[in-house]
Amino acid sequence: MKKLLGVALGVLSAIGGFVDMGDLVANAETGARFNMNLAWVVLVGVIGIIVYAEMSGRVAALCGRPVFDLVRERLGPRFGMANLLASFFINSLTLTAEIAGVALSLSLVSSVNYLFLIPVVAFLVWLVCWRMSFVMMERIFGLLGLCLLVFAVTVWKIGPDWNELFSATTHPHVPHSETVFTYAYFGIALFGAAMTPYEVFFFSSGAVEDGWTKKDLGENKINVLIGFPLGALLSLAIMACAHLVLAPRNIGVDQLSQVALPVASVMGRLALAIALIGIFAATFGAALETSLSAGYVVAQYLGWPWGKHNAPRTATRFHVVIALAIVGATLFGLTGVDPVKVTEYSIVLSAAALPLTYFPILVIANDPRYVGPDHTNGRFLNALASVYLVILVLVAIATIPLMIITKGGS
Amino acid sequence: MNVPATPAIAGRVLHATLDLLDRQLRDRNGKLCGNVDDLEITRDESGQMFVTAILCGPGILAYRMGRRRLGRWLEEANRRVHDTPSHHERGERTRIPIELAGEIGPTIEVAVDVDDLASHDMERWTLQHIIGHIPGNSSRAHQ
Amino acid sequence: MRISDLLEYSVVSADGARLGRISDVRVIQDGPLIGGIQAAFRIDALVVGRGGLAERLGYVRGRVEGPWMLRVLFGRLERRAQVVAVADIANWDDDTRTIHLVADHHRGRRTLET
Amino acid sequence: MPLGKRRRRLPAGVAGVAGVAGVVFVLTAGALASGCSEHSVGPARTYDDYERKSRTSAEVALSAVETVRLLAETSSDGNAWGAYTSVSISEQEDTLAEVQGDYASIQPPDHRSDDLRAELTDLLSTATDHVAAVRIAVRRGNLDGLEEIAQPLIDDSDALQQFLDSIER
Repeated sequence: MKKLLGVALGVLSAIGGFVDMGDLVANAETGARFNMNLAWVVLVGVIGIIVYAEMSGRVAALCGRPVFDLVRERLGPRFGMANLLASFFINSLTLTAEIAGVALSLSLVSSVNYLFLIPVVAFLVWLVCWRMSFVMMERIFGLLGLCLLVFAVTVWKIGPDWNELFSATTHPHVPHSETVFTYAYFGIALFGAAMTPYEVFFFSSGAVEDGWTKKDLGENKINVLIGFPLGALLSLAIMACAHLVLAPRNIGVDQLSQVALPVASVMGRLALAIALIGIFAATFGAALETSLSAGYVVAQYLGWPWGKHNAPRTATRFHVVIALAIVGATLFGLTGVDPVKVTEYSIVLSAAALPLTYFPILVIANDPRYVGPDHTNGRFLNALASVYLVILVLVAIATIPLMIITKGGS
Repeated sequence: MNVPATPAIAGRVLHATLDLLDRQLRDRNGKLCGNVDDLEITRDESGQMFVTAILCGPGILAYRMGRRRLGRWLEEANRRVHDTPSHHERGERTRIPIELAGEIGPTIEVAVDVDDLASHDMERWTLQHIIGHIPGNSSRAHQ
Repeated sequence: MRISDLLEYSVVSADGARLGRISDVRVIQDGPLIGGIQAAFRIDALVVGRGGLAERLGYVRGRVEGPWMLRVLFGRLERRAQVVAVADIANWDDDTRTIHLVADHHRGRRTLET
Repeated sequence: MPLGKRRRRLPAGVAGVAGVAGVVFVLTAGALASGCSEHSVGPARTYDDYERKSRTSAEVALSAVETVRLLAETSSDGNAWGAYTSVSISEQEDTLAEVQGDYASIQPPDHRSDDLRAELTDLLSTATDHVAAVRIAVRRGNLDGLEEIAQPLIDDSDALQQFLDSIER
């Protein structure tokens, strides 16, 4: 029973880890602009994160090494350092977006300007990183994140033509009002949101925090195989809501409040409240994950003691890096940059950096000295992972030119 | 007397950059205590070469990454600040004799104390000047 | 000397041909007993190649199993590296950071696989 | 030892990543700092260029107008509370004001553009007035009557749509 509970909670945290500010914004935005013509990207993305998160969790369980340790061991200290700087920068942008997302969701219930809420949210994020246990944190925000299911209920309540939804997903085309370039750019944004690198930094470090061993390999599989697809389902529901309610009215999404608007207009006040709780939990959970990830990547690159399973006084530099990342993100957020824009840039840049993170994971998951001869990747998994590695590299190459051609998707 | 956790297998073959460099180090109490930032190589008169020590610390990493002058300066500064007589007995604080290495795997266990290593200085400084002043620093979060 | 210094040395054969730069060293733990506990870590051979990612990943030396695509690509690149026995070193030139080999360094030819 | 003098050449991979990272950093920082957004505008040199910018501005305005309409409707049906409606409407009002300001600052390149400018400027300012009226009502707590007050926005929306159709032709 207790074991079952553990699995259920792991699944919840996987959902929480999948849906964040980036997914909320990217899915609603593309649903409103491209209808369901980019839904397939979410599916491609979720398979990718399943494949690579499983590997990172397995490696962490078998040899206790999380992702950023492997990055330095496989790529060397210089290349590893370049990777560290890029990852830290992108992670900080994501953290800014998540903190702003929490503040925005709170402003929608309090009418306080979100800029005033940013420092408060940042302090709370820091406090949770400082005090709350890892397990507790996963449970609370994973569970509350389930409130996002209200988006799926909304789609069901609208009662759309399911055949039409399905065929748009399987037979996508570029809408008349868009160009191939904007289509590709938003495709990359969705892909980046689905496979954001902090998800594996956090997932693999979390495996070490939770003290996973060989016995937990089953739990690892269940977590990624149930948790991430459920997360993808939520993403698609958000996209479908925007497609069904916002697109027919020519509404484009440029505010977080618009993401929840379909739920309110179709389902009413209570549903709106549930959606906002879900958005709050997803962004707050992601703010915690990105704050911790800032500490994880630096500490793991340099070999410092890290983790919430230690008291802060036995992982001091780790906690200082977390605090600095939060302060940096807060100051950046307070300059009044558009949170939705920051989110877009963070997921697109994530897409550009994907191979840096995922390549070392793939190599190590095949290295018997790390995972033992019985737990290296099977043929099928390797074939799939290789296909994804090619996709990741192509996406990374295409990202920056597309960003320039489309002027950031306009 | 420093005794490694597990006796090493005689005659085993390792590749220095593949199996040793950049690996995570754990001290005798299982604490994370830095990475293998560099290795010391000793050449004897007969031309034989041996890996004689694991080197670890901020100056060492800077040196390895091509910042030779900065690396040496950092090492020298660290030595001046910390090399008390008791440390003399152990040699430098950035050097772990290879015979103290126990298990060599994804993690390398070394029979030293994390507090005797230069890689831990900033950790202590941070504790004394920052983390130590924040309430709740010593409690492990409740499960 | 540190290994980061050693990795800057080029290796030149007796007839003046440049074999490449040292990218790894093979260590065999069969030296005299040190500290009364374990055998010394004797350096047996130098891996000489062009450097680069392939020689860091260790598809051949570390027997990394897959995936096929990477094993073929990086395995092939890694196999271009040569293994030179330490015993075949004739002399060291620290100014130009070059290691000169004896004339018949091919005699005890070693391979990357161990 | 001459070791310090000869700096090791960076492997190509590192230089590449560092270079790309640098470029990306500058691009992002620049884009975010300049407030580069979907409705950002630069100089227009030709009529086509001006027309394209007019279209983008009209699209963003249409989205804002429709969002406010939907919010008003939702609110009148009792499906949202005051804070949500009020904050969301203010956001759209800001967007509209921004579009209006940006559009006004583009220099029309020729006489044909003047007509376009006159038409859209007019539409934008009427829409802004109507949205402001909705915002004022919501701040006064008149949530139930919002749909009524948002009525004029239907015409604004139609007019913007027509404007878009006319240049889409």
